[in-house]
Amino acid sequence: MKYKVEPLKSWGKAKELRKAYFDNYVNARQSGGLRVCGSAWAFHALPYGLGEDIYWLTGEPYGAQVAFDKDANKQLQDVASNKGWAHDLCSYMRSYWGSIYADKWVFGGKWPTADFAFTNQICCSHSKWYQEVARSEKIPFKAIDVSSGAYEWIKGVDDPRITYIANQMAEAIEWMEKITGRKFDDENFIKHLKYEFRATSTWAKICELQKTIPAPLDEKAIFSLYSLATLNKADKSTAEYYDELYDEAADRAKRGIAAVGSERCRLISDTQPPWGFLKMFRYLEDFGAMSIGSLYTFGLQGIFEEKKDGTWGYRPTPMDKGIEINDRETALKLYAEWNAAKPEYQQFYDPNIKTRLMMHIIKEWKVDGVMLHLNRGCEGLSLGIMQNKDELSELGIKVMTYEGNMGDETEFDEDRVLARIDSFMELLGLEKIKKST
Amino acid sequence: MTQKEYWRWDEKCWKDESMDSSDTKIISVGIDIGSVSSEAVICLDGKFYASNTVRTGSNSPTSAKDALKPLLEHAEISYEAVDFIVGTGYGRVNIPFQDKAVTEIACHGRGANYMVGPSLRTILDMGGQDCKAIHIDERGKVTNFLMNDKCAAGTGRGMETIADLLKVPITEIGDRSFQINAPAEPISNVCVVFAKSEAMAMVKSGKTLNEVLASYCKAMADRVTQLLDRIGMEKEFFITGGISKNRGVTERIEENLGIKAVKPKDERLDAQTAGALGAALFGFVLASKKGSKKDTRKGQIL
Amino acid sequence: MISAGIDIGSKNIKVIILNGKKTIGEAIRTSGENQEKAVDETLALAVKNAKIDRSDIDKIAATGIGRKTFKNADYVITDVTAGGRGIFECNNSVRTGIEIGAEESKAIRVSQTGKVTDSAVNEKCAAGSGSFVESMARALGINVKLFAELALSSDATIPMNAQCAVFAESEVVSLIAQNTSQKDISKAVHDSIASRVSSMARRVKLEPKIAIFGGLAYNPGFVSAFKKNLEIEEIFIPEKPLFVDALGAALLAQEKTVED
Amino acid sequence: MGDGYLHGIKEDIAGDGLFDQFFEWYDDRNSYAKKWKERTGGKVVGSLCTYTPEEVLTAANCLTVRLLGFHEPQDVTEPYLFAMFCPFSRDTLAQGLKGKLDHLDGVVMAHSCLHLRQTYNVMKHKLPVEFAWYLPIPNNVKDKYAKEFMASEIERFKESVEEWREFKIDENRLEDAITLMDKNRHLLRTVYEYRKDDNPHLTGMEALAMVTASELVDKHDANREIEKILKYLPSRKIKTDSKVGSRLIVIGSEDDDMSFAHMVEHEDATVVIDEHCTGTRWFWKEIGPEHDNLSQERRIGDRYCSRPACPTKDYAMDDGTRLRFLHILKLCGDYNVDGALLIQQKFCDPHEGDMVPLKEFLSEHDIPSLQLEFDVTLPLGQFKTRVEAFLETIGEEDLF
Ligand SMILES: Nc1ncnc2c1ncn2[C@@H]1O[C@H](COP(=O)(O)OP(=O)(O)O)[C@@H](O)[C@H]1O
Ligand SMILES: Nc1ncnc2c1ncn2[C@@H]1O[C@H](COP(=O)(O)OP(=O)(O)O)[C@@H](O)[C@H]1O
Ligand code: SF4
Ligand code: SF4
Ligand code: SF4
Repeated sequence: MKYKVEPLKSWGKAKELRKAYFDNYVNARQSGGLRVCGSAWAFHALPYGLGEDIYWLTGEPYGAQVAFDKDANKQLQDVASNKGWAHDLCSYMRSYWGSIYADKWVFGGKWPTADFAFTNQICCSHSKWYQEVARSEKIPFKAIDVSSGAYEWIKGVDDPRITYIANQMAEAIEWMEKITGRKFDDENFIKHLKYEFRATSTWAKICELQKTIPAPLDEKAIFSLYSLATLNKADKSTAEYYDELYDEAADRAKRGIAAVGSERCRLISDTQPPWGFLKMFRYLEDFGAMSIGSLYTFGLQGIFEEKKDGTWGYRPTPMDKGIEINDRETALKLYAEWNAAKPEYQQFYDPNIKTRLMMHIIKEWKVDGVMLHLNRGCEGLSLGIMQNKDELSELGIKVMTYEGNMGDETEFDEDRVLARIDSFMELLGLEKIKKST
Repeated sequence: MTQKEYWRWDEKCWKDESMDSSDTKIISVGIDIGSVSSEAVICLDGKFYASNTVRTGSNSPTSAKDALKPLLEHAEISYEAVDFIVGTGYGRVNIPFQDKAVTEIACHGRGANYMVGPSLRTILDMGGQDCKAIHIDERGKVTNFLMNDKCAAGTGRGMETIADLLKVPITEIGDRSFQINAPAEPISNVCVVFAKSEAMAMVKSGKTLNEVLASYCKAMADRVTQLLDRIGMEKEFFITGGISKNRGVTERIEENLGIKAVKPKDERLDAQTAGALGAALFGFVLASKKGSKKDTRKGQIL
Repeated sequence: MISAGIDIGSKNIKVIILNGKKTIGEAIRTSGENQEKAVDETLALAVKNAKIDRSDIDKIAATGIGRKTFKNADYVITDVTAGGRGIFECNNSVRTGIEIGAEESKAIRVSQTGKVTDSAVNEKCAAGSGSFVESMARALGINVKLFAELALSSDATIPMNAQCAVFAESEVVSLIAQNTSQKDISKAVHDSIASRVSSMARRVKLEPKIAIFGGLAYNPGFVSAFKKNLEIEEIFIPEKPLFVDALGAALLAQEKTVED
Repeated sequence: MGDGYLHGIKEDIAGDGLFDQFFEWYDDRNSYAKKWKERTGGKVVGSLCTYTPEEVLTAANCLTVRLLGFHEPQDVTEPYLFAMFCPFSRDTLAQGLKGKLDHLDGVVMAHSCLHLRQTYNVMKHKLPVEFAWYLPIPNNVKDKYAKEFMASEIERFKESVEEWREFKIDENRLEDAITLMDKNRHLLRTVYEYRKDDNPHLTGMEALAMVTASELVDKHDANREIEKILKYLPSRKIKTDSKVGSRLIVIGSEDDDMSFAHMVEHEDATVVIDEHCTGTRWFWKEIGPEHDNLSQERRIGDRYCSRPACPTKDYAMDDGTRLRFLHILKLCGDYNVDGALLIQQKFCDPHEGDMVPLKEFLSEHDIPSLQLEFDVTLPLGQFKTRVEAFLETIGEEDLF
């Protein structure tokens, strides 16, 4: 082995936290708490105005959990098809609906219905998703429209595009009060908003540590770690966990501890991986190649900014900048603006922006090649991906594409993808490392 | 080339010897030009009398003639004596000597209703190039239907390709697919063409031919079951079309659904001819309503 | 150095034996049911043609879809890399190589130095490969070779709607029913497959010079339809289009040995 | 010599020639646009989606043309849009990539769905256009803040158009444009009123040609032509009364496929009303005169937010009702519809996302429906069987 490796100490805790999110959701009502469901991109902090006892179920990580269980995956996808839903719809969404129709919680037991659905919408599927959830579970539903343009087109916190989002949130507050009969407490909301700022900024900081050679984390691990923010980025435990993880990763970086001991070629991926086939990432390691992350895992929840010196890095939170947040209006504006900067939102508007962001990672994180997943399961994140491929190749970057689906294994052809990887490795001039000694 | 054609099935004329055409008021004919097979049925006063099945040739008019002419001879009925001809199947518009064209969906509905009785509600028609799930009412009128999509996986043609590939006569596939030791995993490739290579790979990896056949039948049954799942099952169901003769598929569908398909009341009736039968029955009704015997047919059978 | 390249395709197995850059033996055989045996036999045949002993071969590289089934290879190389290397050897001004085999088609972009820089393969649907032509010919009941040539004498443009290889067959049947001539049908089939292939190939940015190899390079109907589709006059076809991958593999076997 | 969008189908449909001009415009859309440019010195702007506020462009002396597909297999979009994007968005992009849209000076994406957005993104970078604008449109047009936001976006759009055209769009010009567009909407609506009659006076295909052509040509030209046909319509009959057969509504995503319309109406059936975007969704509802001191931008925005919404923009109200469905139900009643054809572009997520509840809704209200999935080209044979069988289920009592 080229580099020293050590297991990640905080790994076990991440697993526990992940399990706890799902368990707490199921048990929410035992203590009179509220179950809220919505997208991983939703404004998680907002419902906390209703109290501390808010338990989120976010659809995408749930869909990914289903994808890990091949039998359940097939069963639930089929149930959704039998209802008449088209096969090409977002596969997470189909698994989620399938779970409702089949009354099956993928971890065992019956499906836990939510008290209300609160999501945001940037992809065509977000609102359709929870509209159907609301129809089947007979619960109230609200979506916040966030597709008001790329961040660089927005002129500050007072741009009408930000006001629009903030206004909808203000409206959603009244709506939540009405449907739950609870009073909205700004202070509690702001407390959780700060957790969210902190968690999403720290996550970006953690990703920055991946610039180190050898990388302290690899993408396989990152998949599990970033998911905490997708589950609930406004929870105290997420913010605290990311602080702890940052310290550990920083320490590993300093001491030269690698995630993959044989690291000699650094790749990045793109979009959600085919969850049922994460072993393809392990396959890379046979060649000494590893994926250090992706714009997707970095920027789905991490908030970054393009710095004055032309580099790209974590965005300091409003608190870091000394901005006081004491009232609802300020909070909502900051909240809307912070989210508008989300890297994963930008690709919805222009593939050029995505290519530019990817180039930051490629250069500053010293990346040798890019694997683009033509993900049939998610039309949102595969938007513009072919253009990215073009633009990246034009810039002299080595790119491979492969077809698959994040949440429907029938659309993944393992042999063909491994063959694609083989020829990509040949292109990168890598051969399998013979397991000597 | 004298290569054996493994997809061949029996092409034969059949008639109900217990019936007599001499004092019939209305003789109606149904012709079903499918993508793979063409059938003709003669009804005497709305009763099934005789049928014939042939392979569909390169064009519809010829196929229609090939199906009907020998049948008329076999049944000893002259073409002029026929009161009404209804065409159906995908070649229905190109039958020159028909009085009316009706879709195969309606005809299979009506034909199945005749074969099974008024309690039948759900039909699965598995033919050469598509597969349909059909709901009917007590008269055999279609109330709802669903067709599979533009991919050939799960059709009779797909099965023929496999028969050819493995050199197993299509009529034996059903039986042989049960002569296995371990339960079959369905073939995973949906594409017929790629399923072929998967089947080859299975053979190469040491599976027996029967096991490969079982896998293919299972895959087809699974796909078809989905169609039924989607439209919903009402009461008993009946399978029509050529694949109804392939127990490798039909019994696996039954297994998937947990219920048995019903059989025709008269076991001599062939479910592959359900479409042509339905057409002939419609012909009977239309002829009775029309009253006069003179028809307006565009063509002659020659 | 003497090296052998073995290309284990879904339909055919091809072997080339090189002494340096000189081809001293070659052989082709259908894969059949017992692939392993077929590979051994093809190799033996090539060895015989080369008038050498099997033990004279220094290195063997396997490629093609069945490359992993051959246990005695010194190197296992994907058909993308082998194809790229092979076509570059045939003509070093080629920048895009398009290989259409029985069940797969792929496009390979090659740099000025002969390195593969990008590639694309067809989707999981058979409508863009050699077997498509074969089944169409079968539907018409004429042999593939004749079918392919027929296209050249037609200037009709009948769009084929069905993209599925199997349904296209029924479409052909109905074209026959409409008394469409065989040559027009052939043209329609080849136009449709050319369109499929070029759609796939465009993913790698088609840069001249473009080469076609693999089984379909023998199909003049396809080649002509493909040229027309891309609006190019000239397309390079190597002398032995079926052996390009095997050639590339044999060359890479030598080059890799030197590297090691 | 035309651009060929009709694929020669016109010979098949020759009637009294009343709608010929629309068919011609449909067929020769690109030549028309080029001539329009020469004639007026204006600019031509391609519009993706029906939410583009054409008023602004009209006031800026631009011809807005709806970008549509050609309905023929193509092989040029693969490098940009991979297989799971809807065939309509691919077919439309192919037009651009094949150089058929080189006369466009600008292209506007009024945000509806991701698929079309991707088409826009490619066009923006690959077509020789001077002007490209992504116009955010509220995702839920019934949201409390939608109209305000829409107005602010129209204002921003107007400013950018002004900057491009290098002149100010004054209030009078914009008001004229509003009046012109409204007149077109009003005229189309008037024609549609006739379709309620037992003999609907025009076929579905003619209506499709008329509306689509209105999306492609100068509204002055369109209006003149519609006024002309309105003189003849009251006494016009299509088919014989008995051949009108089943009265159908076509519901769904983008659909300007003439061969489909032709095939359906060839049977004993007539399309009498539609709910799609080369039909009512585009022209239903006028802006109307000034009122309540609202800004022009606000009035325009209000119209786009309150017209019948596309599934991308229509979500359940707090009580669960779907306004889109209620609107469809009303159309079915007003036009005395026997059955519904639900057409949907393959992979079209927004429409697929409405299909299941819509089918349930229709069946609760005893409206039989048939769902058909469109691809760039239609498997007409298969569709024919399905449509005929559907018609047999809603009619053909004769057979029993
Ligand atoms: N005796 C048989 N045993 C097994 N399979 C059969 C038999 N006869 C026909 N088939 C199957 O039925 C298919 C033809 O079905 P059919 O309903 O006649 O087609 P269509 O009406 O669409 O032409 C054939 O492709 C074959 O797979
Ligand atoms: N002489 C020929 N004329 C026309 N087509 C040919 C000829 N030889 C081979 N082909 C076509 O090439 C295909 C086989 O190509 P090949 O490259 O050997 O496939 P693979 O490498 O996948 O085994 C066949 O499907 C056939 O259509
Ligand atoms: S399609 Fe993708 S972006 Fe859209 S909801 Fe599904 S996972 Fe999210
Ligand atoms: S996957 Fe195969 S069977 Fe399906 S459409 Fe494609 S060629 Fe036909
Ligand atoms: S058909 Fe559907 S997916 Fe396609 S552009 Fe229209 S709304 Fe979008």
